[in-house]
Amino acid sequence: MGSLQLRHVDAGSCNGCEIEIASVFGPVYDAERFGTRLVASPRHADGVLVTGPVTRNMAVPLKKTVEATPQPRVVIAVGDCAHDCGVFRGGYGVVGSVNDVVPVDVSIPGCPPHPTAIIEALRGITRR
Amino acid sequence: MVIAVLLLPLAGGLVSGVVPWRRGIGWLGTVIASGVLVTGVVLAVDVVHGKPMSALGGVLRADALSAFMVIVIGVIATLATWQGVRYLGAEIAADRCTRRHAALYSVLVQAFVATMLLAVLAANLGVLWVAIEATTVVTTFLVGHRRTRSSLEASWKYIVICSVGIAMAFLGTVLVYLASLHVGHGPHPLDWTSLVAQSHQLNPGVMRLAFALIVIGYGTKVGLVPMHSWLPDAHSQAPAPVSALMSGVLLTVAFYAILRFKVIADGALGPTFPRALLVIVGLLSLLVAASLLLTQRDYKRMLAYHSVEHMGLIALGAAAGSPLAIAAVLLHILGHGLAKGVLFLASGEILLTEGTSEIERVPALLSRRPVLGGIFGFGLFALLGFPPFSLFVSELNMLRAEFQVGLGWAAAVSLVCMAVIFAAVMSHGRHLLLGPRGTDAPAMTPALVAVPLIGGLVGCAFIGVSAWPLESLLHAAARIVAP
Amino acid sequence: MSASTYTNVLGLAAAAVLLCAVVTLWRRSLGAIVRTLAVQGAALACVATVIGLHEHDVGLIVVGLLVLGAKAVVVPLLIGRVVRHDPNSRETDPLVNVPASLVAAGALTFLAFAATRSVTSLVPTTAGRLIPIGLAAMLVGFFALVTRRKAVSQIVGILLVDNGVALVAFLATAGVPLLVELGASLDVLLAVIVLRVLAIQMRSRLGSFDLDQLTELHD
Amino acid sequence: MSTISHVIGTGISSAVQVAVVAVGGPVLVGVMRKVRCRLEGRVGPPVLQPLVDIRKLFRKQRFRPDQATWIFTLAPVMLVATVVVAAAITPLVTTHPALRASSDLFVLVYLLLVGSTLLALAGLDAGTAFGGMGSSRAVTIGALAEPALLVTILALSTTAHSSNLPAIVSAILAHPESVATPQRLFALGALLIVIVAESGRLPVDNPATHLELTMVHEAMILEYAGPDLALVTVGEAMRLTLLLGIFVNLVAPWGVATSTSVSGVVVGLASVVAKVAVVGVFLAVFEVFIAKVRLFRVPELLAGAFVLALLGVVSGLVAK
Amino acid sequence: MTAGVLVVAGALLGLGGAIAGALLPKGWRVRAATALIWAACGCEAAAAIHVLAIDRPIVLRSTELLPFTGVTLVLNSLGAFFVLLVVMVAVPATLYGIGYASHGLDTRTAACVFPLFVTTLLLVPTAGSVATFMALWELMALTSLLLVLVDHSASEASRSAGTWYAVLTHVGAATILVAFLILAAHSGGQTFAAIAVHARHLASGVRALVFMLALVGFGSKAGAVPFHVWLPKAHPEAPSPVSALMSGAMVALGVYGIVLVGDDLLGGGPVWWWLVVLVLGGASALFGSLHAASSTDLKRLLAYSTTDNIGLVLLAVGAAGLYDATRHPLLAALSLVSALVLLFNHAAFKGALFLSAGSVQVATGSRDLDRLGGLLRRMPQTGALFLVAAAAISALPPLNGFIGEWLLFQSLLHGAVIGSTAADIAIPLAVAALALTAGLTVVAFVKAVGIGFLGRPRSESADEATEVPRTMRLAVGLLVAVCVVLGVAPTLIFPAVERAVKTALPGLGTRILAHGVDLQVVGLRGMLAPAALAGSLAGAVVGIMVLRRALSRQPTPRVVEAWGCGRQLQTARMQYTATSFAEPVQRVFDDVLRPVQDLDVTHVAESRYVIESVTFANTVDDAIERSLYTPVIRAVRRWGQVARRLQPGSVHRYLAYGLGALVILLVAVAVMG
Repeated sequence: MGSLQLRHVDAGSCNGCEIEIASVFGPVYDAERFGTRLVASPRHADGVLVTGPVTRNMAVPLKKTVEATPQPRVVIAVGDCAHDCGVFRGGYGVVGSVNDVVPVDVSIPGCPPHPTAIIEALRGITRR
Repeated sequence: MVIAVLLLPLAGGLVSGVVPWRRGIGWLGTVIASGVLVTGVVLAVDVVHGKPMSALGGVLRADALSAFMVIVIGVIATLATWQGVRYLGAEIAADRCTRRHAALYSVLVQAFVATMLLAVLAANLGVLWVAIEATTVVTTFLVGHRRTRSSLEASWKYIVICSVGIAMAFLGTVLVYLASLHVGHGPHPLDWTSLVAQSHQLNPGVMRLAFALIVIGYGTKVGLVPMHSWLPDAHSQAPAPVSALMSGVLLTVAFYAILRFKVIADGALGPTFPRALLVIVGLLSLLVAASLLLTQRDYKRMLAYHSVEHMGLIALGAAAGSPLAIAAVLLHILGHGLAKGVLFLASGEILLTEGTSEIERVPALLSRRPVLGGIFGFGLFALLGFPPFSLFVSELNMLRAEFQVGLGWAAAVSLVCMAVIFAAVMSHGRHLLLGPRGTDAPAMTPALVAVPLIGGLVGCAFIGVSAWPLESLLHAAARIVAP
Repeated sequence: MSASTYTNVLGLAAAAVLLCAVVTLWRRSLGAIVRTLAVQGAALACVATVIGLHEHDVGLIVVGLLVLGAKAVVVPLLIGRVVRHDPNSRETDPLVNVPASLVAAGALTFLAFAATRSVTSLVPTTAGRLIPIGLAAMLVGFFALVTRRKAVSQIVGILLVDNGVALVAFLATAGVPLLVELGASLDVLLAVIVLRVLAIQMRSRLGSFDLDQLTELHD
Repeated sequence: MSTISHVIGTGISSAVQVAVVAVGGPVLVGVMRKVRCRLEGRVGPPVLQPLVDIRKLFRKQRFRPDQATWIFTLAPVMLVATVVVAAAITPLVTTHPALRASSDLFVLVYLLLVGSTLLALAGLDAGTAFGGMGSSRAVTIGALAEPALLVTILALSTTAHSSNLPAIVSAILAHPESVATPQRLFALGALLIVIVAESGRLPVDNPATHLELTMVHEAMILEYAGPDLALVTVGEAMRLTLLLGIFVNLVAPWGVATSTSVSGVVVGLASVVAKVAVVGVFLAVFEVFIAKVRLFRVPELLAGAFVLALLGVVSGLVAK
Repeated sequence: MTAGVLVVAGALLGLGGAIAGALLPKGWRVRAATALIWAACGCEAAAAIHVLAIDRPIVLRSTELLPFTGVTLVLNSLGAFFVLLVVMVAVPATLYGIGYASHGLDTRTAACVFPLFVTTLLLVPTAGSVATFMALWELMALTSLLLVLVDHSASEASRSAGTWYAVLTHVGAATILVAFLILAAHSGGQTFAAIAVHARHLASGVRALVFMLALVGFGSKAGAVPFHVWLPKAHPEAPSPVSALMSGAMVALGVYGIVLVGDDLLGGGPVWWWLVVLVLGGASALFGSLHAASSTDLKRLLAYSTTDNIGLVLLAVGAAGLYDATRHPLLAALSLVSALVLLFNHAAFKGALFLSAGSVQVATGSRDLDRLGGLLRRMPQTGALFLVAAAAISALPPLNGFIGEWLLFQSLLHGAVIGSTAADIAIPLAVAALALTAGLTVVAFVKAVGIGFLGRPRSESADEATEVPRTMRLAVGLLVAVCVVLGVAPTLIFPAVERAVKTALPGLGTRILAHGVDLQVVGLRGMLAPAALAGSLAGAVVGIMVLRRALSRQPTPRVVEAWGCGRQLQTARMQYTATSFAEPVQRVFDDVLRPVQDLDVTHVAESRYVIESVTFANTVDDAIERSLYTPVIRAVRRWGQVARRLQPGSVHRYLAYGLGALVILLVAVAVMG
């Protein structure tokens, strides 16, 4: 049995990934049955779910959020933007990809990634 | 002995009248006053258990009550004359007063003391009246001693109102005399002892009228409502030592007269009528004092109204009339004299150093003049009836006696008035005494000024804790008034 | 002196005392008021002397003469001197106007009669019956004190009160003991002197005898 | 001899009670979550998921915010400790737990108050914005629940003339006819509302919320991580279970052992687990159909509970 | 007779302390006075213990002191209990005073008055006659007033507080005096012994009047609603050792007075008296706790919480009277026991709280909670002691506050079934009041501890606070130790409490509580094993800590920055303030608290859509003061203004008064004939 509590950080996303994440935890895909849950505080979390390219405003908060997450922890970059800034690459407000700011453990490609892809990745982490 | 008591201030007056005023002469007054105190004590020791002493062919007579009053006069006079030296010195230094005036002042003060002594030592009620009227005449000049417009106003009101009042008292005395004539008077007409002896036979109708006139008449000098109105003006304008003497003893000497008449009236009328009358004036006094203290803006007037209150309390105590009540009344007379004397003397010192008697303009005394402020504060506490000061004991026992004789309702009303007065005095005292010091360093009060004041307060506290030297005298005196 | 003469003279003199008191309420000129006072003093002296004669009381006769000297001569003179400083001074506007004052005087006289019933019943003599007049005179004097604005009028008012009381004393008890009488007279005399001094001071300081100016000391 | 065996017996029963509450608590939470998910049309996490979460949390890092003090560290321990003591002395399985003397409803209420008070202090300890908010709301709700709670206790204890829980339970067992008196029904209704409020369930508080501004209990524990968080989670779950356990034994005490015999304890254990499960499922079903009320409508709810409790007392008086 | 010597010696030593304080030089006076006060406390405590041990009163008389009446001292078991209570607060408070002295207590006046105050506190319960009682009572008022005014030159609040206190306490004393004098007038003597003999046979109306007057008078000293208004003014302004004594001991003497008059002198009364007491108690408890929950000034909060605790005590006293009136002596005794235990406990923790509040004030210069914070890290011992005392006052087990409330609850619980209509209505409401009060007290003290001592410092002075001198901590520690010991082993004081209760409610033959480690109410089904409870709680805590250490991989936590939702800067201003903490309570109870809120928005000149600044002020002043006292004060002032017209300065007017009086008198005489 696995247990994975996640704190979601929107580092500058277009909200496409957010919609997919929402459906991941909705009745249809129901990731909770695999022991995954979104939580309110990074202190409660085992992983940080990051979406979007990291904008200037969100770089420090993102770092702080990851630091606030107790070890052992994972950082999951959701979507292309998180992976390599996607269409926002080079934008004036963009610092870089998530990996440029915090070390990423799992990357989920897609723009936006399909809920099943996200669930698959999460199950990969919990090995369930 | 009795004559010696009287002669002392007369001699003192003579000396200070002949020799131009000097500081040493000023101290003579204090010596004389303390002499009066000492002779009063000696007198008291003599009469407390023995028979009354007579002198001058029965014109003068000293019993325990008289001796007690002599002591009261002596004590307050000592304090007042002590402070008088400083007052006159300051007035002369400020060029408000010549040495001749100072000498006049000394003469008048001695005469004032002498007339009060005569009043309490008189065996004859007529002489008593003469003496009290004489105090009016003497003190009018003393009230006006500053010779300002307002002191003139005060003296005018004082003498006019008191003359009228005292005339009513005279009428009352005449009526008592009339009543006694019809019983057949003895060798000494208007002699108090014989009047008391025959009081049961006196015509009640006449005595009722007479006692009513006596209460209003002497009540004027006591400062009882409705004839109290001179009191705040005179007390606030008179020089502090004179205010102290007037408020501390003159009022109670006049009350002493009422007490003497009350014995006769009780005999003739039974206790109901005198009691009702005294309760009415007592409560009215308390009510008026409470109402007028609320928005008082002048600390000397505040003290004056406070005297009205205490006279009201004393009247209520006398109305109760039991031996306990009278003993408490007498202790109250002494305690009030001491506390009020000290406060007036302290207020004189405040006026001297601050130049105004408005409460608003004399803030934070306790911070700026710690000793003087402390004396004033503790004096106020004494007057408000806090232990260990004797006013606590006397008020407690007066109230107790009132409850015992069924005057509990009046005592309760008086307590309400006292509570209002307490609140008023507290808030005035707060402005006067408390607050930030400001930039100046705290000013010291000369030891010569502070010593008698502190002494007075300590004395007041002492007799409140233990009145053993006085207690037998008080009881003896109370038995005279309430057999 | 025959009984009826005694009664008549005594009655007349006593009535004169009261009448004079009422007249002071009536008159406006201060000079006239002082003169009325002198007349009243004389009437009072008359009462004392008449009673003295009737009772064969030498002391009382002496007292009567003293009263004559003091109250009919010396005191009016003393006050008169004050008035002379300011001859135009008149009691122009008393607090209660003259007609009302007179009515009040009448009422006070009735009150005096009512209140002294017990006294008159105790002294059923000729003199005794007249006691209410003394009280009435005193009350009228008191009324004058309350309603008259001038310092001199108030001095006179005090003396009216005093004369009223003295009248009662003479009528009721044929005078108080001599010592008391002397002391009392001396006191009154001194009081008048003091009042006079004060009145003169007042005039020199305030420019008039007007008592309305004396309202600086109040709450 | 008998005293020693009695002491051992009570000790063992208490240990059983603590164990069942400690293990059963998270399971109950899992069950309730499962029921909710099923009714919402989802599969939901496994029933034992909370236990898994807790095991995982113990393996994680411990944090202490730089401004926080020893209170932050103590609070979770105290929370669990008070529930453990409460569970040990309450007649869940048997009416003869250890420390039966102190097994007083009043004691229990205040014992649980110790834990929640410390947790409220811990919320303020880190010096963050939301911790204080949560503490403020939690203590306010606690204060408002208190009158209903104590009057309920009053209503429940009048029949037994005691607030001692074993005494109350025994009294009901001895007088089965008094089970369904109006007095008890009103009081138990009030008690249920108070239990919901005290354990932070809907409609007073939503334990699953992510929005800090709507949080009550969650806001206080935002700073806890790892083992401390595990303790808080366990403590909360135990608390809910304990309260429901008391509730069911007050409603229908049948099955509870009146001795410390092994068979009695086993039966008692089974019955209390079953009863709590039923009530838990009932609560979960109920929660599906309601939403969280606004914070300032919570007082209305608690006032309602208070009135119910008072009605209980009054109807008790009427019946007398 | 030796015990009598002890009482006198105690009084003399106290006086000696005052004299030493007045005469010795600055470096010496506080220490010398304190030493003498301790000696006095020792003597009085010894006398009290002696009395409790032999259960016979000490009687002392002196006719030399106090003219006309003499002094009568009677130390019975009830008084002895209160003497012990005073000693328990006085010793730590004076010890604390040594370290605190430089904050206004080392002036000649203060050093003289403080020992006097303590002495009067010690002696009031020994007063055996009306005169003695009133003298000591008024001396106590005077000395405490002077101590409240110590800071008068710096603080307007202190001056205002002094006036309020003086006036209310005087009114209270006057009503007490009337009550006593009515009794004394009817019993021919003024000793309590004489009064107690006669007071039972008075007319019921008189008895009721006496009781109500005494209730008002003593209630005002005890700080019961609606006479409490001086408390939140005077207690914060007094120096902390004085606040501790006033709040812990002096207020308790108000309750002593109610018990003295109601039970000892009048011998109990009808049900409705005690319902009045119950209502007063419930109102005080609720009003006090509500204001405590919404206060932002630490000492004001403590003062209101005193009103709240006294309310609970009055609930117990009222219940005791109620049971006594309905002839349930055992329940009555139990209620009175709970009252005394509550009082004793209150003295301990409130003393500790006021003293530590004083330490906070010394260390930071402020007692405004919104300017404090983070003090537990900076003043670890003071903070921990405050925390324990706060837990005690919140009635958390295993501390003493819990024991008191448990006893009260037990007495109410058993009272609910006695079948008296009055009790039927009163008891559930009393329980509700007790419960809500307990809950609000938790709110108040979570706020006090959480805002004042935890989190980030809200001001520079709080940031720079350092621990106070050792004597001050030791003093607080003593009181906190009492809280802990009496929480774990409350039976320690029960012999004394029982003797005291039996003095107040004579005729109770049986024991009230079984002594031993556990508490057992004799004849009723209520028990508690506080020591075992405390032990098992401690065991559980240790066990779980060990378990946590064993289970987790990392034994000590890593210190990190607090999680601030990713914000870059965490400041103290982001924390909840005392005001915001209290906001939910305030909003729920706004009908009672009636907060005044001021929102002031300033717009920039260019546009009304752009805000330059927003000022928000939320003040909760005392609704009772506003609606009960302010109108009275205003009316009295207006009356004073009107009355000034009596003295317009016109001599004619003055003479007219005389003429009018004379005419009235003459008319009266004429009518009488």
